[in-house]
Amino acid sequence: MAEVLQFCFSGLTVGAVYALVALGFTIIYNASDVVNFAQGEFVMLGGMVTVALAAAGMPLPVAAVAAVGVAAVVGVALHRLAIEPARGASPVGLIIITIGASIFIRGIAQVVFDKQFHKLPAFSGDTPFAVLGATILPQSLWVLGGTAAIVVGLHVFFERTLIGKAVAATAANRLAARLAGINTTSMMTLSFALAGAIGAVAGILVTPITLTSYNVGTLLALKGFAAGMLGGIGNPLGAVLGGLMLGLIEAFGAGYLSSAYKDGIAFVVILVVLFAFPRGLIGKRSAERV
Amino acid sequence: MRALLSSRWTTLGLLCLVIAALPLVFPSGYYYRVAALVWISAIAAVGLNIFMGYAGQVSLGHAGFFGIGAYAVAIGPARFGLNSWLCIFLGVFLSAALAWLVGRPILRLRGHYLAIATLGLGFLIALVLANEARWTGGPDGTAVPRLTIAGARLMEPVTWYWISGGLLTLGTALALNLENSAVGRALRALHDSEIAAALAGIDVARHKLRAFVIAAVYASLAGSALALFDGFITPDAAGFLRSIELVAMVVVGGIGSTAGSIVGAGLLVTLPQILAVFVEYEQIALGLIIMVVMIFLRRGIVPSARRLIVRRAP
Amino acid sequence: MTLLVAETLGIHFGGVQAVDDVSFAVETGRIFSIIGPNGAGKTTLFNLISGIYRPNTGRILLAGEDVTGLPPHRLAAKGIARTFQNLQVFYGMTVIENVMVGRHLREERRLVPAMLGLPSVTRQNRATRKKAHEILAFVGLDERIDEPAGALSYGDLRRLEIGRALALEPKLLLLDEPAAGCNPVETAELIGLVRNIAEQGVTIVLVEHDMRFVMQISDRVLVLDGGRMLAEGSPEAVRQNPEVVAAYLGRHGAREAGYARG
Amino acid sequence: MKTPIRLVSLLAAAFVAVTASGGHAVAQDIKIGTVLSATGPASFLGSPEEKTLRLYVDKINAAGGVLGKKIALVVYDDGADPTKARTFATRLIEVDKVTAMVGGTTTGTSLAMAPIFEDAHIPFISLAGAVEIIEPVRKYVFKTPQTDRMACEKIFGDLKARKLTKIGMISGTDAFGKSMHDQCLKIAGKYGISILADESYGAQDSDMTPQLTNIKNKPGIQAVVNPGFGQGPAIVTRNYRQLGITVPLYESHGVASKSYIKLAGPAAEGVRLPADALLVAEQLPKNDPQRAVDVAYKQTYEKATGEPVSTFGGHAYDGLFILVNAMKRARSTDPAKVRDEIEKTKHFIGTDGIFNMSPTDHLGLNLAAFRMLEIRNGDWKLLQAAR
Repeated sequence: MAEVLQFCFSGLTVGAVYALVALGFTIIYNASDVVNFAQGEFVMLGGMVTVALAAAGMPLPVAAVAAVGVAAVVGVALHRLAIEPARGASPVGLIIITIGASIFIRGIAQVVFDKQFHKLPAFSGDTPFAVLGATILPQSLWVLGGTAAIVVGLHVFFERTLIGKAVAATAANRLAARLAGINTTSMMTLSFALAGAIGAVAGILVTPITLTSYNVGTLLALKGFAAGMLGGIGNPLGAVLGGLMLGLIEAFGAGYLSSAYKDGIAFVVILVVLFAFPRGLIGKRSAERV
Repeated sequence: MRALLSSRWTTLGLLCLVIAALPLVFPSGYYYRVAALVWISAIAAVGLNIFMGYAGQVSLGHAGFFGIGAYAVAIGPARFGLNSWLCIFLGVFLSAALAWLVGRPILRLRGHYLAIATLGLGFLIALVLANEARWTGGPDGTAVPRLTIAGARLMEPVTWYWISGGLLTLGTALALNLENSAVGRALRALHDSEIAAALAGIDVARHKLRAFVIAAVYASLAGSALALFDGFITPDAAGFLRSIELVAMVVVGGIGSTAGSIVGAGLLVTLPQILAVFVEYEQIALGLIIMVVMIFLRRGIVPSARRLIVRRAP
Repeated sequence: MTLLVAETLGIHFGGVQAVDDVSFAVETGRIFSIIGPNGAGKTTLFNLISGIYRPNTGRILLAGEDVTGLPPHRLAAKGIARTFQNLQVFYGMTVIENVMVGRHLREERRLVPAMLGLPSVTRQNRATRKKAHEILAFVGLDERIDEPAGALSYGDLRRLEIGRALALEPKLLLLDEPAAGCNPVETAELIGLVRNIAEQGVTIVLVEHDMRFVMQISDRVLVLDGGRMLAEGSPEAVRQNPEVVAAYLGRHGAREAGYARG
Repeated sequence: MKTPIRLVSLLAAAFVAVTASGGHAVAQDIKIGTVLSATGPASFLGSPEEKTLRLYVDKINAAGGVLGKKIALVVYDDGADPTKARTFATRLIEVDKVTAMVGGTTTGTSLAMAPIFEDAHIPFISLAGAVEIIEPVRKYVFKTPQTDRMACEKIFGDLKARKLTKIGMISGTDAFGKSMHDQCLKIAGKYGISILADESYGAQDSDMTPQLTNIKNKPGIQAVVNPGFGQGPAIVTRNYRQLGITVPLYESHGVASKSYIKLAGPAAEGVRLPADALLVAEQLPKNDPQRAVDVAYKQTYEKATGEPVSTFGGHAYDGLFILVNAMKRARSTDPAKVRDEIEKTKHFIGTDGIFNMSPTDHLGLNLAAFRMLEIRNGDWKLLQAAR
């Protein structure tokens, strides 16, 4: 029983990271129909900028806030300088642009920072809690709590604030939003900033556990994308569900089946799920209009 | 002018001309090698363009088939004593069979869901190649026995320049023929509207599957060619990054344009060679160039260029 | 002779019964119209007949054969062709290529000869092109055959879709709001075109909002409301059906119907 | 708007111009090539290698160069892609016309490049681990790092001395981890070691508790060995302590840089690993022949880069000086003569150990090159006894 619990802890911690990356995907996808393969770079920036600023003598909380700001600015720049000018390009063309952007950001990071691995101190110590024979690090609770806080925060933002509703409206129907007087371009830019900031928060939360370096982004983008599709793209709840499920599948796959093939097991599950639910677990089901 | 530019003979003629003329200016084997790598990548890209450009589908895992072709000529001769020529066809057969089997369920998915499913397929192939070290040599890779023809071992870049160039010409000719046939029209039709295509009598599922299998065969052949040319192969050949690179070739060159796929392959293979002088700034430059090309030449290089020429011509 | 029979067709999406217990029969060579207010289930009914949706209840017979639930491409092979309310043109192709796609079923579709570009394929391409050209001439688009389809006007695109459907040499042609978005001149031309097609022995079922169009052209009219049949009969009979006038045309429509009668 | 045409012609021109010139080396310079994985999954290794080579080539040139000539270093980044590595190798030989090559960060790229140098008769000193690079011996191919088989032997020797025979393994699935894992499996029997649990993890995984839980739950395991490099071993170490596993943990020479201790934190206490003397340069006895070399390299590297020294950079240091010494002895930059002298390298004291090459041994290190270290109080501690 202890091992089941241990696998759960592991899966949820890792899954929370995937969920945050998938959330970033979802926010940008909803606002602009772009699948942003540079999403992983925001996570990298969150970790690396914090590490670099802290190393330069800045207090850790200030460095963390600054890193979130940097990632948000990069998100805005991505939208304004790369996505917006390419409006009307094919969806695959836009994907290629975001991949170009991720190569570019990574290239800058390896020059500005370095190619070493770095860590941040855990927020509240490294002494694991023991729960029914399994153990969990305090930082894992921070990651899970942080993820929950972001999900709740996003919900409040989209449902309760005027600007959040404007973003949601842009996501739901761009033309109608524009007709209602919403500046949809600004809302898209805001979405990119938001996705950047969430990515950076994820990076700061997990760096004490997973460590970071200039090239952690690619794999995170891939896993986050997979998580988003598993849940059903465009649905924030699906992103979180997909992320947590992916983490759990990996943990249980590694624990019970084969650690060498755990990523493969995850993809097999995704394939099977998609065969049964071609739009993800809780994706939009719209009948085709002809 | 437009007729001339869009004629398949123009594309094919230009390609032959370039392949024939380049050796006149090549000072050393290095250039033959780079050009041969361009031709080999272009073969895979031209095939992928049939699936992505003609049929409008997406595959983020196509390097998986590239890997199958590469490992077929590595494992077959070394572990089973099979003839390398036979193994090329074995690779093609395996790739086609796998594409056919997996394609039927996968190709019901659309857009980004198809993207993640194909990505998963490619990922699984690369994972097996990396993990089954007994057969594949694992992540360190494995040596590939050279191809022999009448007792001579084919390994010089010049030799492979001509082999891959010839193969590309053939692959291009076949792709262009396909484009201008009932099957090609069916693929391009379902690209624009699956429902209208179906109501025109096109078996949409079957034609998507055909395009997928054809693209897998092209990739497998290209993979075999690369493995035999390099004499060495690692599972990275089947990896996600290689898949992305193939897609980028098709898209940057101009999705739907066979000539574009070749130009895209040329650009993405030679760029790292050119950018090598920037040393640590290489990645920055590469990312920037990809973005700039896609932002300013939205349709890709060849279609954009073609439009400009047509617009300027009287 | 009866070409198309629908028996107690019904389909629901979630809790919504989009089409409910609809039955009718269409005689060969006739023009049969389906009318009804927005959301009456007209396009859904079309989607059932053309195989895009599979009905939950009922049967569809084509020339006496049960074709219920067959996929669209199989129905196309049995002689059903259709156009679309919101155009489904192949914008990546030229005008003539769009029509050539319609010849798909009449063409050799094997892969290897196509890729090898065998002389037989070249010959076939030439034949298909010639036939497509004839069809384009028939629908009045033979001047711009090699332009990208996107260069055509809205009305021309509607003709292009009809041309593509005719290329199938169908027994049954389904036209989904062929006059939508067309100006009066285009509409008048369209009426002529549809009549011409019917005269060649092609049975036509159409959905249309334009009452004048429907009343002028139809042999019989089916009225749908809320997914159910309200009336079926000759244009004259339907026009005079008080239930139709009240429920479908409404007060405003009743006045218009009055004008049409007068 | 002539962009596309201009772009294509610009590319063509740039390609010819850039590739034909081969950098700004003067004709009289001695050209040494290097193809490294400075980006990509092995950049953790390639980066210190590149820095070391640049640093020491500058130093050599500042001190007057070799044979009265300056060294021109031609650097290419293969991103750990063997096809790219091969292309750059061809470029080094045919376009840049180098005298020799020191490079090849990964086993994959090294094996891909080896035949090219062999055919061109240009000496190639690889910086990658696997024994396949030099076995069977290729006339022109050498390497400086200890093999992963030696690392296994060193670890198993230490286990045997501690009478620990039942072990669990958790290996990275990257080339380094997988290759060492396979070597360890091969020789385990010889040392009477049985491997009861055999787990693995992806190179960029962020949590290995499931795998370690399985190892923990396997009864009878007396020690755990973790072949891998990069951030993986640091996470394994932390998860190891998190789960409260108490049997000894052995890391590999892949973690041989101070950053591992920094990343793993207190969890690294008591971990043992085989590594170069370089890591414990200052702790070496005064009479240890490697001490002077190691201390000098360590201080130079750390001062110049601000990063903790790693044995990976040390491999490059050794390769460069084996080559330079060979050129000096040959009094020539003729590749064939330089090759012969490399093969005759005797008593070369490098950071990796003392090299004695021969026609049948193109590495020239024995097990003495590995020291067994233990981490105590956040620093490496040289274990004298265990042998």
